[in-house]
Amino acid sequence: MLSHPPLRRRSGFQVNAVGLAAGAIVLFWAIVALVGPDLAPHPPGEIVDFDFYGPVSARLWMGSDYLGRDIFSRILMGARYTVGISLAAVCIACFSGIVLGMTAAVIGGWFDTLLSRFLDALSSIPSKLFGLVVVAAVGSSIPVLVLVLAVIYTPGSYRFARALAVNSNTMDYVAVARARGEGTGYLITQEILPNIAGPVLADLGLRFVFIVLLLSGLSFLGLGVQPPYADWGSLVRENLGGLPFAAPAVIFPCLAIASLTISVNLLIDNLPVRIRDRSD
Amino acid sequence: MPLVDVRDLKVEARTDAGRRIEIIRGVSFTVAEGEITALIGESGSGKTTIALTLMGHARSGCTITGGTVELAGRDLVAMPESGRQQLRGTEVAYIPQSAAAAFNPAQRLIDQVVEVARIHRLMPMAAARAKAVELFRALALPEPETIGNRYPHQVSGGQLQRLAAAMALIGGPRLVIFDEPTTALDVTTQIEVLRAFKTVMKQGSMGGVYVSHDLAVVAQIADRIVVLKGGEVQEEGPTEAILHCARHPYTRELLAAFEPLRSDAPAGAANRPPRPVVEVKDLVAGYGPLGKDGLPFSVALRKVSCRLERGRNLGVVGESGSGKSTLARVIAGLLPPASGRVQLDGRELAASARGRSKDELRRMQIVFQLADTALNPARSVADIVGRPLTFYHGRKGRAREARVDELLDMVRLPRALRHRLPGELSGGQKQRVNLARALAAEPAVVLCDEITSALDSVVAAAVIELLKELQRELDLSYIFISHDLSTVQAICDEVMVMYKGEVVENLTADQLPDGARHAYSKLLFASVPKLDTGWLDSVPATVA
Amino acid sequence: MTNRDITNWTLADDAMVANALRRGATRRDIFRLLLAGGVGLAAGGTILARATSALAETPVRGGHMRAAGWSSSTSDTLDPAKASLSTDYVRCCALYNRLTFLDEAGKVQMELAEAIESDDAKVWTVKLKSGVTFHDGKTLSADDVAFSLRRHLDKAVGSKVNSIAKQMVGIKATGPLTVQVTLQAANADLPTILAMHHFMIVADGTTDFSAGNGTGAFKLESFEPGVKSNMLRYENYFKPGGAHLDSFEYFAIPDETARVNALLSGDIHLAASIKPQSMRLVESQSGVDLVKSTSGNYTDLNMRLDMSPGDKAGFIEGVKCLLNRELIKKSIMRGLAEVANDQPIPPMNAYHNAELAPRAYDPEKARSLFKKAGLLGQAIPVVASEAASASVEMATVLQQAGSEIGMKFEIQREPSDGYWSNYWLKAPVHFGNINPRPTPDILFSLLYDSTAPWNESHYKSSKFDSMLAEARGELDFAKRKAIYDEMQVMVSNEAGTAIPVFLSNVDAKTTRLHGLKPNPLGGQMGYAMAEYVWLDA
Amino acid sequence: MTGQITLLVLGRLGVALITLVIVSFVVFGATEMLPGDVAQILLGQAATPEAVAGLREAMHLNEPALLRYAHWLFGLAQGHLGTSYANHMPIAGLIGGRLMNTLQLAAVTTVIAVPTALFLGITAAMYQGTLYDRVVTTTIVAVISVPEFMIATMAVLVFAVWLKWLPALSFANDVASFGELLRIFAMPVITLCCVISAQMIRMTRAAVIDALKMPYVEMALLKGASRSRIVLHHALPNAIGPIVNAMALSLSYLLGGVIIVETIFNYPGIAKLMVDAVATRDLPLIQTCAMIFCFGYLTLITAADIIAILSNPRLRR
Repeated sequence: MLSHPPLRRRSGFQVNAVGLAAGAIVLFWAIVALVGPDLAPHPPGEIVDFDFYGPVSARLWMGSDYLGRDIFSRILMGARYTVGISLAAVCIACFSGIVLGMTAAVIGGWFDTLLSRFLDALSSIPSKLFGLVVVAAVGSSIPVLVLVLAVIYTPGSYRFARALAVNSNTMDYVAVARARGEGTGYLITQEILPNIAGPVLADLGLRFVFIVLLLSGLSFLGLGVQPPYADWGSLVRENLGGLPFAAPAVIFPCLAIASLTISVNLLIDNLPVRIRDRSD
Repeated sequence: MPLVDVRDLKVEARTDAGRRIEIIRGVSFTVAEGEITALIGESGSGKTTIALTLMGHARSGCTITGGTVELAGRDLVAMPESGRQQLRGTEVAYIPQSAAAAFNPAQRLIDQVVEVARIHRLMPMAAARAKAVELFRALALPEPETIGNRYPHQVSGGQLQRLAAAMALIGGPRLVIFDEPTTALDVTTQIEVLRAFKTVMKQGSMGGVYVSHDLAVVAQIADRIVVLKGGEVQEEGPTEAILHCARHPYTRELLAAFEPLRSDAPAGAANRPPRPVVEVKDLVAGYGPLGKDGLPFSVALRKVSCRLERGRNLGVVGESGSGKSTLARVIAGLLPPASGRVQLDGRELAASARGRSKDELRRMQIVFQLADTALNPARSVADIVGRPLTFYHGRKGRAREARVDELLDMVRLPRALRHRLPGELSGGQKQRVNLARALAAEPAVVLCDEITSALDSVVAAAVIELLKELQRELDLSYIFISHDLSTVQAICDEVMVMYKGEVVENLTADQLPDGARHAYSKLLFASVPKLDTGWLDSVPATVA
Repeated sequence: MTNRDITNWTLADDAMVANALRRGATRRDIFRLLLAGGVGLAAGGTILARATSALAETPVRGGHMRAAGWSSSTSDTLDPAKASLSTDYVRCCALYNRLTFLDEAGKVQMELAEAIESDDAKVWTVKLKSGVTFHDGKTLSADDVAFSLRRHLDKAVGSKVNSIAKQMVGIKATGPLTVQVTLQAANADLPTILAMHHFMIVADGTTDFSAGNGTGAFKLESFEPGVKSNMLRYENYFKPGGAHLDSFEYFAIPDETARVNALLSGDIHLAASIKPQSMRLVESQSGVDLVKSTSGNYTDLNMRLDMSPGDKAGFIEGVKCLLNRELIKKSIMRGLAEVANDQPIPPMNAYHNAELAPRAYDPEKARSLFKKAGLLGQAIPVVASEAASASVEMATVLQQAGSEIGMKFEIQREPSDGYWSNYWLKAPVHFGNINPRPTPDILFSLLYDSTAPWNESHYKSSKFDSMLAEARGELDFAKRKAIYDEMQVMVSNEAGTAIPVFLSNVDAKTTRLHGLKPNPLGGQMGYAMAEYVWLDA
Repeated sequence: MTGQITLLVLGRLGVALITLVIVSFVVFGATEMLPGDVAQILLGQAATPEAVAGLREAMHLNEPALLRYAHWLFGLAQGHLGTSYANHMPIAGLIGGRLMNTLQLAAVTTVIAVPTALFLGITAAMYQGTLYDRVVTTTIVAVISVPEFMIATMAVLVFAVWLKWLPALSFANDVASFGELLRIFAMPVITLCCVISAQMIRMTRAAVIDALKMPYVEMALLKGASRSRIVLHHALPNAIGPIVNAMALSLSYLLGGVIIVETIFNYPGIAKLMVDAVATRDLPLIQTCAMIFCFGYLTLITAADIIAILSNPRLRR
């Protein structure tokens, strides 16, 4: 026991290379999202090239799109929307899903049943219809877009979180807390959440990918990002015609998406771990 | 040539910081054909690790870094994994500590028992089943013909443990490894299981390695004893020799833990008029929906009444399923009873914890049997112990930190542990944290549910001592629930014997162990193993 | 007439082509070269014809054609009155006939009608061809025609041309093969109007159109709305020879890339209306080529004169100056367009006013105009949608140009779903898209007359209205043209409608498919291709 | 035990009915909220006020909304799905063929995707932490982060346009032989597999890894069981619960979510039908589609629960 390593070691963190690299990429995109617009060599709407699906060149680092606009600038601009909106949406979706899921698990009974059925119903309403209705009802703006995405993905993360919470709800330490007289809020946040965080995060990573892609689908319903700006998914979509020529206009947005989504997931799988020596 | 020859075995474990620590530091011993050798030591002494190396297996994170483990002349360390696979189940077999966990819940028992034969193509399945049934019979299992068709959750713990033995013996191994096979059992069951083991081992004249922390149990079955501590052999010798003329101080310590310590009446308890702190009247409780008769689907308590006086301790004994843990849960308000009532200091308590006042909740704390599940694996020791301080006494920041340190001192834990997670503590340490959390509330009554049964005798003894001291200092009263009678004897003033949800007898400490009148109590007390090699055979079979 | 397809084409260019050929350029090189200059294949063909000598092609009988349009849904219908999508037009043209139709030169030709005559342009007599039979064997009679025309007046039918048909106040069969149509006011264009796709002739009393029983060159075999239709040649077709194809399968592939790929993979023989950006791909492949037709289709930017900012003097003129038409033509349409001058009558129409020059791109002028209007720096929402083709791209061009002179145009992209009912004609500044209409009269009375149902910019001018009525009754071409010329000038300067370019339509087809000629009513030979085209054996 | 299952199924059926009614009402409300009605949409650009009014009159759209909903619900109760507003065809006829198409596609995809996912998930779990595991887990994220329409179009370009192996269009209705069926389904199925397997693989892997931590797995090892036997006989049976649940969720996507695939391969399925219905505000059609999606979803979830129960003796009684 007393042969224990000094505090410094105990409170240290261990990060593996993969996690580090992934984190770096995510950070990179986050920064781009913030300062991108200032770095962009051209305005996103400006037609700078009379050719279309132009090749990579000294002037156009990532070629030109179907109108002859600078892809590089458009990706820089798009980062703000793709990263920002997706992150916001996935966080809201998972937050609400997890909170509801845990509450349902802890309270149980009719509350649980009712909530579960309701969310089942919600998740079986087609997202296009849902999107259209929202646009019609409250008009289209970025916050609305974020909320729609969040609502679409909440039921999934609810089911997931609830299943996990139900298990850890049966543990003795929850019983102890109950015997102590703790309220539902404490049970959820302090006793259950820490023990389901891991899987929940992994789930979040995957949802993030789906949301990034759904984003472009919804912006075609006129929901959210407005031209001349475009999220990366929409960039891929609008330049799909360049695929046969392997045009940079379609390759680079794909790479952008992949690099972001993959590194987000790798980061989650390789989160820094607290170092705690066991020598007993 | 000995059956097993372990020479200078070294095993290293690597910590998550990548630091390597040697947990087995050059252990050597031998087991002769047909001989049973016991590995004795507290948890963390490395006895299980050694046992597993005899199967050429090291748990993840551990690696055999030196020495040889020869089984009938073949070195398990050197040979390839495929070779070890050949030996496992056929040459050397394993009986786990918790058969309940070691059986696959999704498969029928018989399939798991005969699996060894299937894997190694030892015999046609029909033959294997026949042999399994024989073993069931030999191990005195009920309905040997059909019991195999059940699923693990459909048989009792004791039966599972014997089925595990059958599972080990089916391949006709030359060496059987028992890893604390009876620790999880009630004394009454333990005695049956031990007897079963002993007979089959003698019949098959197989060699065995018996891992345990319980000298008394080992005394019944082992020919030789190896005493381990901190991954090193302390002392080795024939059982008799170890029991009666132990040389090594640690061995003496182990033996000492068995001297029944008389419970001295707590200070001041005498001169105060007896006043009930907790009083329980005609509790009826159980699980599942209430039926028409107002009784729950499965009844665990039938009209149970008892009272606990201030500054005194009430012991509740009985085998698993006797309803003693349910009693604790009902008193704590975790399980609202179907009828009956619970009083604290004469005031009636609400049925469920939600309905009780913060102060009532504070004055009565519960400490659970399994510290591993009772401590939130994701919170640090400081958080766990500190929470009641904040919750009941509104202590925060420095004040709270200071108090946590005091409590850690109180339960004899190094303050450095405050930052650890429960997963990183030994069983004894966990149980102390568990206790510290209860004390943090500054309660009047502590419900101790089997708090020592998962602990080594030495550690358990220490915890009991601690409880007594705390009682003197803090004027506590304990309700002490256990199937381990020696500990109950050690601390309680009155003992209540429960059987099938009913109180069969109330005894005072001085009537123990021989004052028992009721048949079941008799059996119970008779089943407590004695530090005497002949004890098991002396106990009349009728008891078991 | 096809020569009209060629914009800014000079003899110098002819010489250039000749040189190119001398240098041994292949047919494809020349086309690419021509297309670069904004000249479609059809037109290009005529040039080549001038430079080389085209082979005369003789139709082959037989074969099964699979062709794909771009839009289709469960609301697909075989009821000509309800036809709304190009897919419907193509099917109706194959199944039914009109009284008249427009040839590739935009001239009126008789189809079911023997002749359509009137002395005052108010009371018209329609003489029908004899011996025309419906697919179910019934012979065509005046009653069928009367029924077919009257339907459009019945609200319950939901006819698309109700507003145009309204002028036919009297429709009666005066003989077995003669119908008399009396108009509200004189209109010399009736023959042309009757060439519109909705005026297909159906059998008297038909209410269920799922059988597609018409007089057309094909008869229906199967039809699933939103999926596909299959047709077989109708052997007793009244035109000599009838259709060349044995059978004709038609469906839609809404995804443009998928449509082109289907053609390239040989799954279909014709992919209607491909994006300019796809031309490069099609040209790079062998065995496929393009047919371009410049019809009167255009996407316009409407600024309502009755709402801010359209009501501020100078704003509209400013926007018209700020629209970089050349850029739109070059970059968005890849040359597949003709710069327009903010009036709806296309260059290939006989009444087009060639003197009226398109506005030049002049940001500075625009800037000063906006300044005068006091709108400079104000955020102005511009509603665009996929529903109005290329409108989103045009919007971005405008937005960019604006941002360079300190004018904030905020693009508001709306879903195509419900665009026409919710934004078109409603939003203060929005895009619209107008399909080709055969006559100036239809265009003006639908879009600019003070009482016009789709008066996009809410343009009101009594002078204009009276001129429209006058021209309608005028039978002399020269006089008429003079009036229309002036009206075009008025619209171009006064109305709140900016028409940057006329969009050309490009159909991609296998080289095995022949006889597909451009037509002023739109792509796929004004949707009537089925009975004219043939496949190589 | 079977009694328990039937009880569960009955209970779920009841709940499903309630859920369906909720959904139908929500969908109805939603559709009502959408701007423009059938009449306007059908007339499109030609929607002059009086024309619209006339058509509304003719189509009885002037009845109050709730009344129309009641009519529809009443009809449904008697098994009449009603007729489409857009083209006056019976809904049953419109849906029948397309539902079959969708189910066909879904079935084929399931047959391919599920075993693949299981295989990859299990092997990844078996060799957890190895290069193989890393490659698999990273690749699936990479694959799903490529937009669906991109994968589909890429497939068409390669297999249909360049190699000319497969048809670019999948018409379910002119399938001649089994080989034909394969050729037609190949590309849509590949695309869909890419989309839905990711979740299944991840969940399978996670579940098996959890099961591998159990003591009975170590016990099996100490019985001398081979790695594959340990995983297949001991870990997997105890991981089935979570796995089938993930599967059910992923597969439910195959009903309504396949719109992109249907569009690009011009495959007449029910998702496209739904989109059309929404576009034309074809209420009865929208309702029926929504019902089908919802019912499919609930069926999958229930099936998953039943399998989970059957796989776990402790839950059976």
